[in-house]
Amino acid sequence: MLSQAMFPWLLLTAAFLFTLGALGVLIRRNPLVVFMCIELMLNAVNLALVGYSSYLNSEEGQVFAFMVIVVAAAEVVVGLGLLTRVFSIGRELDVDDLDEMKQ
Amino acid sequence: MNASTAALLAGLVLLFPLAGSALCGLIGPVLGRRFVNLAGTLSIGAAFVVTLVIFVQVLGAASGHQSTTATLWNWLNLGPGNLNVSVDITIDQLSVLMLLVITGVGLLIHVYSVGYMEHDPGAARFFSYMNFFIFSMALLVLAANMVILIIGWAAVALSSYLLIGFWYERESAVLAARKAFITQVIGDVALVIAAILIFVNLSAVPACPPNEKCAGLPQALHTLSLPQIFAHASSLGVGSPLITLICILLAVGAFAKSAQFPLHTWLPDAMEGPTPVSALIHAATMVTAGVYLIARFHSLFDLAPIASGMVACVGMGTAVMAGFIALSQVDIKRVIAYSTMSQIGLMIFAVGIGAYAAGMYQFLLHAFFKALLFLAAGNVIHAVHDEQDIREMGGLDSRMRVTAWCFLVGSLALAGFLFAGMFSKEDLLGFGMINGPGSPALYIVGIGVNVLTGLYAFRLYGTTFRGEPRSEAARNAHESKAVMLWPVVILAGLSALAGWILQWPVAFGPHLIDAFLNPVFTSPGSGPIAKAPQLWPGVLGFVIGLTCSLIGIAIALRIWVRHDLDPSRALARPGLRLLPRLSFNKLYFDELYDTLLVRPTRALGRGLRRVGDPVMDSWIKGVSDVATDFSSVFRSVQTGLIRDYASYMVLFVVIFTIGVMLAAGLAR
Amino acid sequence: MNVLLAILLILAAISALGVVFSSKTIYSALSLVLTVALLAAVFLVLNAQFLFVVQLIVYAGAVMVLFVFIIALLDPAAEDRPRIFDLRLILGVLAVAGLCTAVFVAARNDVTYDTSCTTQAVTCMHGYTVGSLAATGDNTADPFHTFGFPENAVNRAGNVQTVANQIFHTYVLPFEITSLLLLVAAVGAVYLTRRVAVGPRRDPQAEERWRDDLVEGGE
Amino acid sequence: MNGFPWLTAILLLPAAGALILQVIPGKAADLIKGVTVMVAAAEVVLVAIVVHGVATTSAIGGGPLPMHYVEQASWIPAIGASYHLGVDGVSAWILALNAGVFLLGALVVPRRSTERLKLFCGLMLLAEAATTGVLISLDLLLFYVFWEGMLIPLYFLLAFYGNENRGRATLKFVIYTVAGSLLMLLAILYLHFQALAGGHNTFDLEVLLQNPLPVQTGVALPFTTIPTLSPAMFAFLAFALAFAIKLPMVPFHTWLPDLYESAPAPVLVFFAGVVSKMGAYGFIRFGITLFSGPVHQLQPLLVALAILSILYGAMMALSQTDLKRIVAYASISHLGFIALGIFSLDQNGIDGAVIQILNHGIIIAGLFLVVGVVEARTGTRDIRELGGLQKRMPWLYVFFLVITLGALGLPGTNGFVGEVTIMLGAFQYFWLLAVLAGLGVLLASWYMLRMHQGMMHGPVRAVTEKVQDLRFREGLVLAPLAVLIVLLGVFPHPVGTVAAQAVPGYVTLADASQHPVVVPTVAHVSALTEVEP
Repeated sequence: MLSQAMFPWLLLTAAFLFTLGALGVLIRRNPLVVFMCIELMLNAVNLALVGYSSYLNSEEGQVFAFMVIVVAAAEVVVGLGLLTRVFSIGRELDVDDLDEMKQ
Repeated sequence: MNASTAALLAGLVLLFPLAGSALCGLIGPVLGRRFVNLAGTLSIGAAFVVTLVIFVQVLGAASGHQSTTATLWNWLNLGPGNLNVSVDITIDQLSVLMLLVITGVGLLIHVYSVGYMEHDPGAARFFSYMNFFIFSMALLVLAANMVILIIGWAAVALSSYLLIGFWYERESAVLAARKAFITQVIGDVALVIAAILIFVNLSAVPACPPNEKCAGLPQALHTLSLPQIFAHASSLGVGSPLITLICILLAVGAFAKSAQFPLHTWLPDAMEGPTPVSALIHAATMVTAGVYLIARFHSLFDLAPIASGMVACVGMGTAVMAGFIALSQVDIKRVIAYSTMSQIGLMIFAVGIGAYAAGMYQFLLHAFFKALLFLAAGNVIHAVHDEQDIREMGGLDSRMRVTAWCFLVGSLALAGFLFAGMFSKEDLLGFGMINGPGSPALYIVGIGVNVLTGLYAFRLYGTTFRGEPRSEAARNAHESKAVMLWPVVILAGLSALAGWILQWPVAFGPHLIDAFLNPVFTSPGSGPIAKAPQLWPGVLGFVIGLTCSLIGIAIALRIWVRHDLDPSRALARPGLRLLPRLSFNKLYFDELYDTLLVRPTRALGRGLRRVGDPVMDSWIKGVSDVATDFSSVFRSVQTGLIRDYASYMVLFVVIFTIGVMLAAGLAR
Repeated sequence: MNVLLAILLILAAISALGVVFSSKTIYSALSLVLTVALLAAVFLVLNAQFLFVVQLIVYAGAVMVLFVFIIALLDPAAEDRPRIFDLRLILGVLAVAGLCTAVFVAARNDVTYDTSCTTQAVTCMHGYTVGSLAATGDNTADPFHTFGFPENAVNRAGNVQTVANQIFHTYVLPFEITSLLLLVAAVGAVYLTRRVAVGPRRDPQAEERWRDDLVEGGE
Repeated sequence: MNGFPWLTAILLLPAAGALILQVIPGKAADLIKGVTVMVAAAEVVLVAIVVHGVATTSAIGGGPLPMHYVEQASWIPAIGASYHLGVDGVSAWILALNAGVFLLGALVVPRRSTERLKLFCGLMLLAEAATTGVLISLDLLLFYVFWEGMLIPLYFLLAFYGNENRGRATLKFVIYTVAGSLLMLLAILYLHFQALAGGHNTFDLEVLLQNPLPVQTGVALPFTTIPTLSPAMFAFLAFALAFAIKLPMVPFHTWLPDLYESAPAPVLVFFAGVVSKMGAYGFIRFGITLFSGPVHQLQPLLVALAILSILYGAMMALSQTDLKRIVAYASISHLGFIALGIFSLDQNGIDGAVIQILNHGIIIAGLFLVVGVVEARTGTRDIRELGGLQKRMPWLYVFFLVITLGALGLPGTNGFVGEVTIMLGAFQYFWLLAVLAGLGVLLASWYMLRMHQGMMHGPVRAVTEKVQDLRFREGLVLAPLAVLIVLLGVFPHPVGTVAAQAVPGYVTLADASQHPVVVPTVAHVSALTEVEP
């Protein structure tokens, strides 16, 4: 059972993980690593959810976390499919290279 | 003559020329030349017959009610107290006299133009315009409401524009037509403003019902019908600045139409039109519409001595100026045009000093001999193959005997010896002795005009008909065809005898026209009539005038007919070098108006085109520029890199959560 | 138990750093696997056994394997120097610091969770009282709670039962939707990786290289 | 009057026509044009019946402005907006002009050369429906809806079918009109809330007229005590700006020449003929009646702007070389006359303005048709290259001569009727105005002759060499205009009487601020209708 004392720390690590993931997305050029950082952020969210679930001892947190995991899985599948598609035809692996959207 | 017959007859006089114009214009080109000639002249002939009927009716009517007014239809009715105009016509001696000249001389000129227009493809169009002119002149003369008068006035201006610009391929004719029309529009606008002044200010004491006492306060009449205007003319204030302004505006209208100074520059250019046009419009009828206008508004002019004085001076001034310019002109039609301007100057002078009957008398006789001179000139031009420069002519009297003799009669009539001119000019100069501003002064100037007239009349006759033919064309000129000769002969007869018939037995003193027109000018409500000179001063004036004309003729004969003096040097003495140049260049009025009025307006227009709109456009450009600048600021944000977008998101998330935390924290 | 949790959390943080800042992609992939495993352990400590298992199987098993496989496929030896002195790095660090302190301070004095709701049983958040109803077992008013569990039943009775109970009772609709989502993802993946070029061929050499790398293709 | 909703029929007929058009297959060009012309003709018949009704029967409706054919239904009860239609002496003839000019526009549509003919005709019919709506709506909100609605089909017509520089011109037109009408919306709302404060939850013109705005003190500048304009004045300025832009008065006119230069012939005919008159109609119907106080205070300024429009328009027309621009500036000058008539605020002036609106519509439609015909044949609009058309096209010369005379206001043509009444009205306000208007007439004759002679007279040029005369169909379109110009010049009585029936009501309203409102008695109105012997 999560004690009143430890809960803030748990949330702190969740926040740390989340922002670290965000930071990773920003500074890494390799799309795969960017992808992993996104996974990291999702895990951080799961951590927070589970933390709350046990702190407030209501299992909705865990159900939500489960759903998040499912969504993360689906996302990875599609994401990697896209990545292979985009980067397979000779484009070197760099996120900045895709800037056709520029005005 | 009761109202309904008046309406019928007037309607016919108007309808015939209009129908003729429509027929010739629309169907003429299809049906060919014969139909056009026939329809064109017959319609005017019919109008002339109806005019004769009216003339007989008016003569026969009892003295009390010779003038009748009838309404054809209500033109515009905007309710009581507002504009309420109806198309009403008046038939009285003055309008009948004008109608007689318009349709009579018009008929002769139409017969003449059948011959003149023989080789011109646009004959149908020509007859259509001429008929339309007769219609508009008739409308002007018959109108009894100021608005209808203005409509007739403008219709006349339109037809003169169409006829001057008849040969539209010639640039000079096109410009002359435009110049004539715009000058007429000036006159039109002046008339409209005068009408408005009258509409607003005319008032009358309402008729007081018999029993109760009424305050007798003058109540605005808000009408533009001429009979009512003349009946209540005194309500505009005798000699007041208001009535003077109205009369000056009317005079401006008259000057524009009668080519008086300062609006005279269009008449010489109007000679660009065919000769019958010059004969009918720019000699006999249209240019005298101004005289008619002042004669018609005599009750107003009598109440405004300052205005009529101004009119008299301008008239005499124009007479002198035109005479002076005519001396050095080389184009045969322009010499006659300036003589017209001079003679009309005299008429304007006559009506200016109140001698309305004398003015109309001069108008009648002038119509005859001026039309004669123009038609004869037409024959000459036709004979020398459209050459109008008199320096190329000469010695035509032996080649064109009939035209030469008629031209001589016309010149004598113009100069005022033996034939028509003598009677009317001496008559109105006689009035000039004792009436009008600084009464004898203008008379003396008038005498000078007589000399000038004699000079240029016989200079023209001398250079054209006498001496040796100076060009190949003049050498083998030959007499024109019968159809162009008969009208000239008839007019010559009229010019010669009309004076004597109307003035029988004595060459001066009261004449039939005076008796005929008096009821009009002494109708109730009209002001003081010019005093007629007593017997002896009248005879003395007549003799002095006659001798001056003879002096003029004698000098002219010596210079241009017997060549005692070399004509080119005649006026070329060093001292006088300035005068011939001034005279030849028409006192530089054209250039003056051009630099003063025309060029600055065009320059202003061009300036506005460059500056005007862009300035007014600027504020809307300003709005769009601001919008575009504002949006470009944001464009730099869209770099296209995913990571940038991600970082914006993160930044926002962070700020947002901190904000929420703080807010929640503070809320506690 | 707290000490174990603390250690696990610290390790997770460190391995997360590894994910972000390692130069070789394969290293960051492996460190991500480690982070996931550690988080699974934390779940276990927090008595969420079901999630522990799911995390391990789905994340560590399927997702990370897929990642490694793709890394191997695309660029096994790719070097990617993370740009350290980049404006976004500073921005990121600031974000990390700011957010963490905020969350920590909030958690420290219960800002994140409005306990007032539970104590005075006052309706808050759209008239839905958190927890208290669950505690009293009276759930008629609250449609989301089909049946309540007694005080900290979650931690006592089998976690899997209670979670499963919730999934298949109250959240059955979301559950079905996720299944649909997975189906769509699968179809998408298949479609995306089809070898027949749809649009105009961008780069023929890439096509050649693609064919050589792949073991003998299908049709 | 027998219960049949005439005005709604007039409103919906073109819209229905536009719908029917969509059913016809795109390629059947003749059928499309046939239907359009048929709908336009039916519209003319309906409008003729209504105008005849207005001329003969006496007005009903107790309000200060007696109306005919009144139809009323609730539209948005919550805010008191009602579907209130009515027509009176002022709007009757403009309605007739609207229908007639549209018929001309429909006749002139070149079947073969306009691609997507169905869209073109549909948009034209929608535009007609919108302009009709503007003319007959008595509810301010309904008026505003149609006022904006008018803009949409026009925008598409101009943007799709204009010639080379249509983009900029259309954009400027849209910015101008939308800016103006948005301000007007604010003013309408202001009026609504004023009425609301007075206990009437309405947008209806009749109700608003019955309880006019109270005399207000100026709104003080923020943080100062300097009194600026009173809210009523601001409202009037908003209305005035919207109408001044639509009736181009000089400072706001720059959109008109560019637009006229780039608009296709049929659109130009009805745009110049009708749409530019909406501003004048708006001033008469709403401007001077609702804001009688501010109108009197601003009268000198408005009159000065009108005179400026006349003279500036004339000057610019003198110096332009493109035919369409000359006619555009001539139109501005004539509209300046109409504005002068309105702002003289006396019966003659406003009567003259109403008559001149009808006349100017006919004249400008004729002018643009002629310019369109000449441009189609010679391929150029530059007056310097044209000349000697009279020799090749005598029939065009006849019609063009009559139209030019109408345009320069020759007495005896319909242009003169309006001008005389307007000059009379303006004179009664201040004498110099009539003189300046006279100068305007003088300049008018100059630039019209310059244009007419530039095209028609002079030697035949290279461009006008092999040009054949008007075909019968084109003559058929120009002939009625020429006949109307002469007929209305010689016999303007019917136009004058119908206008004079309604205008006293407007004048008394406009003078409301001067002295207590005097509702015109029926006797007063009937005195108008019987004709002098």
